[in-house]
Amino acid sequence: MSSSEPAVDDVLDTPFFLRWLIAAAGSVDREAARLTDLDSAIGDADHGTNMQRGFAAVAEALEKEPPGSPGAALVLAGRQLISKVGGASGPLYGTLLRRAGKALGDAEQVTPRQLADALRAGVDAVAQLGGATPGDKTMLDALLPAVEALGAGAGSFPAAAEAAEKGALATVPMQARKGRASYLGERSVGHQDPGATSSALIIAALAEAAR
Amino acid sequence: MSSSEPAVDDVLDTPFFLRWLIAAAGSVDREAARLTDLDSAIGDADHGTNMQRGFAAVAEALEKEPPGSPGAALVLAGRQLISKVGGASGPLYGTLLRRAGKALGDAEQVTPRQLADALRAGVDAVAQLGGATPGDKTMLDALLPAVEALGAGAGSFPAAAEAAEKGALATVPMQARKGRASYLGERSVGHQDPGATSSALIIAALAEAAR
Amino acid sequence: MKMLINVPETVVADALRGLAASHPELIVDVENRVIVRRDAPVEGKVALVSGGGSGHEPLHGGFVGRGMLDAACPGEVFTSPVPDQMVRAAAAVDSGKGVLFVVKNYTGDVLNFDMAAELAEDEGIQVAKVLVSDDVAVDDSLYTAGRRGTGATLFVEKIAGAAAEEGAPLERVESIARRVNDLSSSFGVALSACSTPAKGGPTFDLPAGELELGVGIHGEPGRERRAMMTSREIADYAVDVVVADLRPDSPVLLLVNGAGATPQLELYGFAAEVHRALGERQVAVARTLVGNYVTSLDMAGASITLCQVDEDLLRLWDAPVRTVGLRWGD
Amino acid sequence: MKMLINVPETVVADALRGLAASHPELIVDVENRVIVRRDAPVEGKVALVSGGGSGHEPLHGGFVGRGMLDAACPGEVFTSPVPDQMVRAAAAVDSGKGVLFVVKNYTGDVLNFDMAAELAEDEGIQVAKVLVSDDVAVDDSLYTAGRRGTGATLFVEKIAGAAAEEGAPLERVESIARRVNDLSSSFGVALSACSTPAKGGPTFDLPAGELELGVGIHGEPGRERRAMMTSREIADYAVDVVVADLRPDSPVLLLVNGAGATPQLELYGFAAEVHRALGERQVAVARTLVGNYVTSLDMAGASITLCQVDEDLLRLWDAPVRTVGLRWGD
Ligand SMILES: Nc1ncnc2c1ncn2[C@@H]1O[C@H](COP(=O)(O)OP(=O)(O)O)[C@@H](O)[C@H]1O
Ligand SMILES: Nc1ncnc2c1ncn2[C@@H]1O[C@H](COP(=O)(O)OP(=O)(O)O)[C@@H](O)[C@H]1O
Ligand SMILES: [Mg+2]
Ligand SMILES: [Mg+2]
Ligand SMILES: [Mg+2]
Ligand SMILES: [Mg+2]
Repeated sequence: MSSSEPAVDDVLDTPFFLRWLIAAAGSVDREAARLTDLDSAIGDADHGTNMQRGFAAVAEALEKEPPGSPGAALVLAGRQLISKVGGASGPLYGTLLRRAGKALGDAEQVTPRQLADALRAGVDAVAQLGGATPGDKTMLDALLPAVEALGAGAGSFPAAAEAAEKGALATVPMQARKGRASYLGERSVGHQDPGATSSALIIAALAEAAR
Repeated sequence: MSSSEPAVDDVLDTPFFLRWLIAAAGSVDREAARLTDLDSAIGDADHGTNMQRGFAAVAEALEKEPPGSPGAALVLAGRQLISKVGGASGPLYGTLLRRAGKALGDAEQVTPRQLADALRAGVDAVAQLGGATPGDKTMLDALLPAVEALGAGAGSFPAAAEAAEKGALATVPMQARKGRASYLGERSVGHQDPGATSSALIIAALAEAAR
Repeated sequence: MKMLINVPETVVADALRGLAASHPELIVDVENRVIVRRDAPVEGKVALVSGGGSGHEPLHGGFVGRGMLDAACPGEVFTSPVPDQMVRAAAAVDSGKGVLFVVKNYTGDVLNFDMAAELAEDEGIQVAKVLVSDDVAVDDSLYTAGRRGTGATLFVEKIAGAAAEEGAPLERVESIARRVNDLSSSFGVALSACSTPAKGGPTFDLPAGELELGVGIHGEPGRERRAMMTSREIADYAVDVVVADLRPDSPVLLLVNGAGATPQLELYGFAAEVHRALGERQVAVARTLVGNYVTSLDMAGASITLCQVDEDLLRLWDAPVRTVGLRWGD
Repeated sequence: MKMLINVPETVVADALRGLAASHPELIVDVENRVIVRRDAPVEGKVALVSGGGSGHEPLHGGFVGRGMLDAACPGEVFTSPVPDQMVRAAAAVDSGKGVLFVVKNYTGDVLNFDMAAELAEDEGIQVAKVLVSDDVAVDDSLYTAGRRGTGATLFVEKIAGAAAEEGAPLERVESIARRVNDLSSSFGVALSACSTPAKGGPTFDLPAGELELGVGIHGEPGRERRAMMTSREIADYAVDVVVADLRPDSPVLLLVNGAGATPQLELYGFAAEVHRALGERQVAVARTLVGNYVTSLDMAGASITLCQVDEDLLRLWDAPVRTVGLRWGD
């Protein structure tokens, strides 16, 4: 078993969570133009800058007030996203991380299974807040398969990343039913959802952090 | 001597003046886009539409209230230009024709020499109203040589047309010192003056009317 | 795409500095991005707070002042503001009589204002919300995020603001705001796409000879594209759609709104055609407002908004207003 | 170039129809192209009449009303109006106290207003004229038509209009108007050319990465072209030029004027830089106005105008004004 495929009983400590969030910030920053271009096709051309601004704030906050536990790291990151992003993605991603962080409590180390469960709780909160269901062409279409893969695969990050990536690609033929892209009706078909794309980046960063 | 080169003692009647003004209206209409393009380079891109609008009104007025004498035709045309054109060219061309018309009085027929003298008076009035002198890159640079040729050539319209055309071309290397083009300073050099160009059209219409 | 800016990152902060320097009658917190009327909180008055993405100026910051908003929260360009701004604004203007959040119906705005309402209530501020959703170009069905909030925002902010200024309690201010929204419909067209500073170019491609019918105020693509139409044809199309939706049986307020880059000369010509089209459909116009009020950066185009009014709403519309963007009465 | 119009030939008439339909407080004579305030002639008051080419809206028609102009005469796009319009306007607003013509210094405007003045005087109307010539981009020498009239027109019309409203006699209204012009300087830049309906496209070529410094309000080319500059750099350049010309030693009125297609968001950011630049040069700003007031159709760009004021001029500036385009006081 390679180090990027943690076993159920591997433990994930606070530095792992910091590595994850920093890796997510890095890939969001690198891919910002692509996210904005995707949003330009079916939205308002700001998803890249939104994510960039939000995760830059996350990275800065983690540096400034280093969190003492995995849960605290996610709650802090979530709060930053809510305070700095705006738009639809700010509250949604903020809620995802905050809720997941709260689910982890203040344990100093967590298992991949606990992380999978916490992310599941976070994704459920996103679904409740935004009212979207799978197939609506939103970030959920990448997040849900990812947390399912994570749960089923006993915490396999590459499997989760692959599921998220596939989920994001699968939004291409969908017609949007939530968010700004829904205004386009059928004209939203044929474009990949920007939020699902950024979700895939964030999930992929898990595997990066584990390496 | 061809019919387009009237002798000093040829007489010009009211129909001749109507033909002249209608011919001028026609060529101004045909060349409107060129005049506007010239004005676009060193002015505000309206000289063509200004002249078009003005001479259309002239043609309409001549039709509606047919004038009883050459002088009345020119006065009517001048009044129309003043009332319909606006801009710099409206008052200037309006004054040219009005003053020339007044100089002709209410004679039913005039000689080419009388026409030359009347136009000379009109051009002097233009110079006084606009304060321009030869070489300032204005309509005067076409009008003055034209009336001089007309006077010297004993009323030769083709000679006048040629002089006006040469005068218009000679504005190309000049730096504008009057009107809107003067704001450009040296940048006005290298462009033909729109007003001098329309003047050449109007003078050329004399020969057309004489044919 | 050339813009009169320094760098894209500081566009909103720069504009707020300019607002602060130019309008001493406003309190502009540049760092926290909140614009507040100088005499807030106004004793005994319900406060109105709105906000949304930047790029729609004078909406919302230009509508802060007596008779309209008490505070506005500008987000990044075309991005809803964050809850922190809204909570800060609510705290600054609440006189104890409660705060109405005026929220344009976009997922981002709705989610952020919802979170802000919860947080503000935690701080003991009574909060009501009204969603503005007037854009008939969008199907209002289960399969969309619902109608977008566009031009009617101005009507809601002006009329509810006047009610608040008169001393109406929160419930009534809220119900008037909701009523104005229910009685309003809008439709917009784009002749060109807008360019956001971050993207540095047009946010969508609009071929040279075409226009976008039903465009959103963030450049969201509309119902359809057509070969360019005349002002008269566009007016007929837009008036048909809006009147079919609203079916007004009393006089209307009419907003003929410029998208940002359409010259006022053209906008008034379009207003003439809209008046004609309304007259032909037996719709009486009580008041008309023509100008760039709910803009989309440098988009060329226009929208119309109708709001059916009774005497009460008309009186509130006519009531004095003293803001940067809208000003009348004494 | 797409425009929200019917045909180029009717653009001005269409806009006047729209103005008439939208603003019952104005008398709009569409056929004769004269816009008059409804209560004219105002007993015992000197009347102000202005006009010029269309395409600069809200100038001048948007400035007709109490405290500003009594009448305006719109010409064709970028073409001065004709004397008939001015004479008709003067006759409609003269109360016997005389009429002041406010004329922007362009050959066409000057010649047509001169003719109108003669004709109006023939009809027994006392006429005075003031030429507005504030654009420092143009050399004021024997070799030009003199400085162009741009943003200061608004200051002249507002301040002289307030003096007339106070009951000042023609001589004083004229001398105040002249004083305001003498105390004003402007400078403008274009980021894009404007397109006139008749031409159907840009009236000049401005390469993608360049801006035009010192552009005129009809798109007249300016002093020079440069590679695109930041808002900060443009503000420094423009403020330097204007301050060097005016050398103000008392507070100024500041107009930060949009050329038509520059978003308000950008314009306020530019206003911030202008305020900074003025502060750095020890120029105090008494009042600021930011917006599209003296426009050039769909040109992107901006201009600044300073007017040095004393207490008297500032009082007249602050006096109530009630027009479509400018409105404050009671
Ligand atoms: N109701 C919703 N539920 C889940 N995700 C949503 C919802 N609405 C929008 N999204 C996601 O948000 C993304 C857009 O984010 P962003 O562009 O930052 O915000 P905005 O749409 O406000 O400009 C969409 O691509 C979509 O994935
Ligand atoms: N002071 C002047 N004297 C003589 N001709 C002038 C003067 N000013 C301008 N013109 C002429 O008028 C022409 C421009 O006319 P037009 O474009 O119709 O008016 P405007 O300049 O007002 O737009 C110039 O090309 C020039 O020939
Ligand atoms: Mg977006
Ligand atoms: Mg011209
Ligand atoms: Mg957005
Ligand atoms: Mg002109």
